[in-house]
Amino acid sequence: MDILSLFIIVPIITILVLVFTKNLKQARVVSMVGSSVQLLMAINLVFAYFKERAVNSSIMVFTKDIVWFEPFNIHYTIGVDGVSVALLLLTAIVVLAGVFISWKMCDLPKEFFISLIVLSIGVYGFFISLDLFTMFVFFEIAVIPMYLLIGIWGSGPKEYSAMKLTLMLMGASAILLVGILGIYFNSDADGGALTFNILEIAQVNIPIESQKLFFPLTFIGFAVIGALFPFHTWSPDGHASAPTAVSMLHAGVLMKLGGYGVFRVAMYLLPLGAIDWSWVFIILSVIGVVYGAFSAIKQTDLKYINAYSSVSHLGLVLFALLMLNKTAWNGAILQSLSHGFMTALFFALIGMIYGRTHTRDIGKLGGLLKVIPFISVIYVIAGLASLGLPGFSGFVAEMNIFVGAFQEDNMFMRVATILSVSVIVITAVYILRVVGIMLMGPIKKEAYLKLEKVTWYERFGILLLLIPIVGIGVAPLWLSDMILESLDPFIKGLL
Amino acid sequence: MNIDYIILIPIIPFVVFLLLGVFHKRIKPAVSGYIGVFGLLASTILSFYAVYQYFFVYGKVNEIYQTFSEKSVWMNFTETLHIDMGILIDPISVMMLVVVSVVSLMVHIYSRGYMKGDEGYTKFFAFLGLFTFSMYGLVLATNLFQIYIFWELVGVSSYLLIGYYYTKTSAIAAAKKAFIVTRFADFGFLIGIMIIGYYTGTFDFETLNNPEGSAILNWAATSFMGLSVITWALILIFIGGAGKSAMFPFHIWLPDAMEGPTPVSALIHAATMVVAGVFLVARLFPMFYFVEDGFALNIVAYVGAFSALFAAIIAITQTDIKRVLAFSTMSQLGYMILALGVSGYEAHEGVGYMASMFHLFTHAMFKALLFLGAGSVIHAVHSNYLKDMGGLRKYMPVTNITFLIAALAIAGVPPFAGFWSKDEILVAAFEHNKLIYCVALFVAGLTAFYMFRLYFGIFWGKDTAYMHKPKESPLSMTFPLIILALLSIVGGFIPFSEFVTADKSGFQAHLNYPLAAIAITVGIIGVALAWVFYKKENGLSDIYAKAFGPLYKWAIDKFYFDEIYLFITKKVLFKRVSAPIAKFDKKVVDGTMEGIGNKTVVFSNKIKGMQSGKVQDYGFAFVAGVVVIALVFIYLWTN
Amino acid sequence: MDFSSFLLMRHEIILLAITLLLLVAEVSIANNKKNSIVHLAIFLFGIHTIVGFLKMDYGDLFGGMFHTNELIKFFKSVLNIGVLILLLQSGDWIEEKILHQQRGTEFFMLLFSSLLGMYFMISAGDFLMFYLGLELSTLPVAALAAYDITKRISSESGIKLILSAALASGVSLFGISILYATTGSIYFIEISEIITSNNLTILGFVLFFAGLGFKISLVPFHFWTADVYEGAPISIAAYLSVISKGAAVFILMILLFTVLKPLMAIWENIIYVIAIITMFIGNLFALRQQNMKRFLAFSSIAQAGFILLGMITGNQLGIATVVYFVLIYVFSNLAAFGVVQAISLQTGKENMKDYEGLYRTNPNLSLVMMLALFSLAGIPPVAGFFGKFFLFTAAASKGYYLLVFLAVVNVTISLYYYLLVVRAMFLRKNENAIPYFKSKIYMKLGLLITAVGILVIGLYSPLYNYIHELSKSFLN
Amino acid sequence: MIEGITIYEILTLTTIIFFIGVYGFLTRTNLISMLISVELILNASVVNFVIINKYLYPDVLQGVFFSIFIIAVAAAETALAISIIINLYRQISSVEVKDTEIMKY
Repeated sequence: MDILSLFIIVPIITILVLVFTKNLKQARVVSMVGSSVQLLMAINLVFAYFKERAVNSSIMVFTKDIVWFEPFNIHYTIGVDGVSVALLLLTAIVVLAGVFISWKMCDLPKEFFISLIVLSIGVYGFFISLDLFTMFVFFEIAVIPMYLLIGIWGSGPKEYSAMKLTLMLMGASAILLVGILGIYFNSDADGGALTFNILEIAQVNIPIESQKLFFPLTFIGFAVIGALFPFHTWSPDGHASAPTAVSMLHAGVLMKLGGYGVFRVAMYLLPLGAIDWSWVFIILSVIGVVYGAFSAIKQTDLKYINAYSSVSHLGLVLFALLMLNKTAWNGAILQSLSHGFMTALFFALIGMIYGRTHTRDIGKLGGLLKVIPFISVIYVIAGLASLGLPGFSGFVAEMNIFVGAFQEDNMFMRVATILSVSVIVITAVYILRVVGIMLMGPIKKEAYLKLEKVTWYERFGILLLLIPIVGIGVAPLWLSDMILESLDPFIKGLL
Repeated sequence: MNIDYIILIPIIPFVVFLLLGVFHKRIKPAVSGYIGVFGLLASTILSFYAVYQYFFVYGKVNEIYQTFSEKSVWMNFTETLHIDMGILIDPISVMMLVVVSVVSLMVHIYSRGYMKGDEGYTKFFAFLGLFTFSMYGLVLATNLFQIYIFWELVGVSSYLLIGYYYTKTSAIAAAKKAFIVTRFADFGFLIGIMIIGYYTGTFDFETLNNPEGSAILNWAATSFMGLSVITWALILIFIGGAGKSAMFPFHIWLPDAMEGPTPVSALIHAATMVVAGVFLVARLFPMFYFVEDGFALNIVAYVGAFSALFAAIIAITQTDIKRVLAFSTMSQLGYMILALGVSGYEAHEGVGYMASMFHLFTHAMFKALLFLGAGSVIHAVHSNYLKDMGGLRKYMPVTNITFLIAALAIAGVPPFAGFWSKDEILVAAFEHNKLIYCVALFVAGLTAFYMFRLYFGIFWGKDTAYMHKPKESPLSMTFPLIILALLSIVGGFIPFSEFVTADKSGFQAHLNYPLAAIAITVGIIGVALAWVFYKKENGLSDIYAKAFGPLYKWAIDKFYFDEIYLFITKKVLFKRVSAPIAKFDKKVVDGTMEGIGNKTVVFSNKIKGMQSGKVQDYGFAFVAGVVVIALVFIYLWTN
Repeated sequence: MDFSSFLLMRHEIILLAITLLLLVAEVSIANNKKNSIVHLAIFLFGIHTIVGFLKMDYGDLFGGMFHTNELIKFFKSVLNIGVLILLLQSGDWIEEKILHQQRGTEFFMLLFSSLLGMYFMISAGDFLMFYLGLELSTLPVAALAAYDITKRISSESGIKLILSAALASGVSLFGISILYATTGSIYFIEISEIITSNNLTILGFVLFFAGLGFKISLVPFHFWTADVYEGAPISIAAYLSVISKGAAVFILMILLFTVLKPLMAIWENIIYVIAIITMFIGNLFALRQQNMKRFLAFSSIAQAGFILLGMITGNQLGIATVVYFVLIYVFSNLAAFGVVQAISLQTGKENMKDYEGLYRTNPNLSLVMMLALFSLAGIPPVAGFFGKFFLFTAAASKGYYLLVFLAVVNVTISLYYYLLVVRAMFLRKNENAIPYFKSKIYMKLGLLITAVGILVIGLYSPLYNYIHELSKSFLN
Repeated sequence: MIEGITIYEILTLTTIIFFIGVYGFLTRTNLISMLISVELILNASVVNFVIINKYLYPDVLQGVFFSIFIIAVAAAETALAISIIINLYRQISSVEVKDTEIMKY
């Protein structure tokens, strides 16, 4: 079994074992073991990647190709480059953290963990597949469990949010399907055979007019899950209603599929279309960046604040991807990673606070720094990371994005860039607002005086997410170089 | 010159920070205090060793102070652009090392007494460690991005320390304000950096500052709205500096920052962090000077002058002693900035530069002293307000004397440190721009006046009835006072012009006697006025206050700048921008998505009548369908 | 021709034999052990299904009236599997509800004769055989729709079906007669050589097309569907929605692709339009259905719309994808109907409301239902996704991107109402939910087969490749 | 071949019969009479087949045979329909089409 397919096999095995578990204890242990194995594999993959990369200079390494539907030339093609390796690592970490966070999932635990791991299968598969069809399959596999996860284990208007989220994402993927078919039927433009294989299609010069036609479909199809304005409205409600672990996985990993897909499919396969359309989507994404930040200022529900900040941060990702240069793209990937860790951490902490105080309304909270210091301190750190403080991953990513965007020398880009840079101020405003109201200040309720201290599994989950944030922030070189050199072949397609 | 060991200077406090931060539960307060102090002592010793090595052993090669740097890539942007981490050794950075070390060490020692019994004792020292680390990193930075990184870090440590009493709402607000205002300035800074990076292809100071370097020579290559982009970049960068150094109009955070513990105010908001702006301009001085014939530099000069005056006027009217000191800090920073602004480059031309750095040095000493003194007073009387003080000289002699020395120093009375540096600044201003000179002179007078208003108000004046008799602070607090007092006395005699100059080749600075005389007289007049007004309890001050009427009122209310900012943020941004956006998102954007769904359901309800259940209707539909299709495809859709 | 050539009609002959055997059994077996008839019927049909797969040779009979080839054989097997599953699912129902009325055997006989009609229909070589097959497949179903004589709605659905069917067949007959007038033959082979596109042919074609559109229940020939499904016994609804629709789709496709190929310029436009309105109408009506049978009825109308996407291509890819989709659709829809059957058999409840909280009481049923619905909605990794994706690919291969776009819009709409059922079963908590019950072995088997099918068919690509090869050989 | 009568007249006639049948199907209120109308429709096509065969393609008798089959099937259809109607009548003692509308929407 090759190193990559294991990323699909192991979760499946985990699920099969889970089916036979009796109660919460067994279920969580099994899924913990399973996802720990995943994490180890992911870490091992990083080293294996570096070793392989040293000797193998092809775009993708560890590639494997099995014919699946021969008549359509559909293959099960997998392979990774630096980008996917990084994102796989992110996924593995967030999933494990998610399992730890939902250590006390009482209602239908077995089903919960199964759906969680199904979701992760989708994500892993998406990141490793090089075949549009396979990619699409995994994409939908990743999306659909959200419905159950939010609908069954969620809170608040969960049915409504779940339905909205699922419909918008599936609608997007439906549009994406048209785009993919469009690409597929243009993949013989140079007289070759029709193919879904990304690397092969990249060699084909798809005629400009069909690129113009299919780029928006593909881009929007992916970008909706990346919370592109104005298609982001599923995200606040979805996050607010979802259970903690699901918000973590969703904001931390699932929303990254959007950026990754745009990068791997839309920009890579339809460069001319991208160049032709970029201005529209740049406007949209910049709006998303500023707009998300501003609406985060006025929210009072912690999860809404975080959801809107996600809109803003991921807006930066799309913005950077549209910039068509390596630095910005590097920034986009780094931003995906760092936002993944940060927002997962945020949601974990919010979940803990909510679990203790039973409210997410910052107006009702106060002085938590005194009563649950560990959680609060980590919250402050996460906040600082999210407002792009040096020493944390957010800074590294944003600087890459900004500097990269600044390489585009024309008035429109400049204005767009400066507008999006302004987000560093607005972010500071809403982050510090929350910190000031919720963590500092006098304690609002007597009840808060005797809140449960942080438990070992919570601590574990938190650290799992915090370490990479700091790691990337302090020593970004290895990561950013790993991504940078993987970007070369992709950027070449655009120039 | 081997500069590896200098790495240790910032590392040590950082290690202290980690140590105290991670184990703050397990470490006993007393221990943590010692850890902090000794850690910093080590750094201080190393800094002094560095000074010795640089200035007296290796530094000078054929009459020019060399620049040594060691750096390694931290992150790559493009083939040419990358962020380095490293250390840059040249006169000003070495000088700053000393300033930071000394003041920080003093503050550490002082805090052991001042913070005694506070539950966050360990945390406090951890934060101090973090700050000191960041400040070292800032002064040693080798390139714009490194300086920006540590710039942010000092910003955040200042945020943490201002908000140290995090249960006090005012403290939280102040911390938030400080961070966001400076952050807003950094927004400009960052864009400036990016412009520089894009048009010169480097962030590195050595490359940028080289007068024969491409960065400076082809400043005119690209221009935007009539100015060179480089000039724009420098202006933007200066905005960043202005934010940190509380220059007008970014000054509003500094007074509120006094909510923090007094040692913090002494360290961060008087001596070290706030001079980062000055340091930044000095660091990029060649660019400021050469690019577009110092266009940006003029702006710097005027901003500095105005801030100095502005702050001095407000300082006169304040009654919270820490705020008075805060405004005086702002005013003195303005002084330094304007000195840079009026400076030239070659040899004696660069006197302004030298003077600015000199003043930075001396000011760090006596302003820290003032704050620590004020701290010890507050410690004694448990109040910040002049009205609760008076006649303290009997109770706390040491504080009294040291405070007096500091006051004399800042008032520019010889032979105290302040006189020398201030005199150089006035010389520079006089040679360069008469208007600025007059302003500076006037400010000097005002400074003397409000400083002694403060002094007399605290230590003389009426004898306030204290509920429990104030007593002199413990040795751990008075010792730093004494040390700093000594430095404020002797500091002025350092032949600064030999060491720190714009073109790095020292020159002989001579006292310009007429100017010095004028300065001294102005200073004396200020002191004398203060004496008349405040030494004894008399109505004079009130009478004159009335005489000035509205102006006085405005000054007390800091010319309503806080209100303006509040209006812009609360009323405009929150109410008029973000609230509508939030509503828009719920109603319009989300509403459309909702609408699509709901409309579909509504429509499906509308058409349900088609399924009437009457088999004859079905039959009709059937036949009608057939006929319509037949007709359409026979007559219309014929292809 | 010798008798061996009758073996070309192996399916038909065996099925006829089974039917007659059952007749004999009916008269010979005593009333009190009639339930053995059920076992016998299922057993025999199982045998027949297996035999159906065995290798046989292909060709024409009766001067081309009867024609068979590998694809047709395969499709008959598909129908067999469908019917077998259907029998398994309805076995318990017969035993419990029908036998005591002494009417058990009729069910099987009518069902089988209808199936026989379909055999003839899909392997028809001329319009006469086609017409006979059509009627033979329709009339018994009408009888079965009214099978539950105790229920008024059952008779109502029966009458609705028979009347509409009569009208439809009348119309299509008139169409056939016109085609006969223009071409002078009723043999497909000859027609395909002679036929040319002129107004009269178009008229004839449209009338004829309406007749098949009725069976596939395309808008606007679909109105009978929902009412009949609701009234008829669930097995019959399932049969109508799966088997008879499947057969009709198949023969329509054959006719369009071979006999009426010259009219392609016309019929692809017709199908284009009808596909769109069918998808939209089906979905929009399905949105608000509460009764599961009506719900599935409209969903099956929408599915028919999707099938047209494959039919519009008029090439080998179209055949392959359509047959593949029908195969998947058989499993998915039968699974859904099976669950409805099981529940209504136990509790008599057929409304979506009654399903609330089902998962917590009957997890397995709910899971099968969810699989079925996901498959119908086209969500990976279950089979339905592959079926739909390939249909869309087929349509896109002809450049009908707009059509595909509208189709995916409809997929999203359909997802909404399929999720409504999932919501009822999984998300809702309900203290008076349907209590836990155990189904009989037949039902379990029937559901199990469908579930496995749904899971396997999609992922197991050789199956599709096989169909693809068949369709290749079919066209040349 | 009938003297003096061309195929057009007869086809017109059959078409008229066809639409009479359709009209009847759509308007009669009684199930039985609807059934009769259906018969009209079928008969229209029966005549069609015969005439077309006779006038246009007299050499082979495909049409004629076809019509015979149609008649047979029509009979079966009617029988079945009648039986269902009777069954309905048993339950609701009415053969009015308006009584068969309980399932709708």
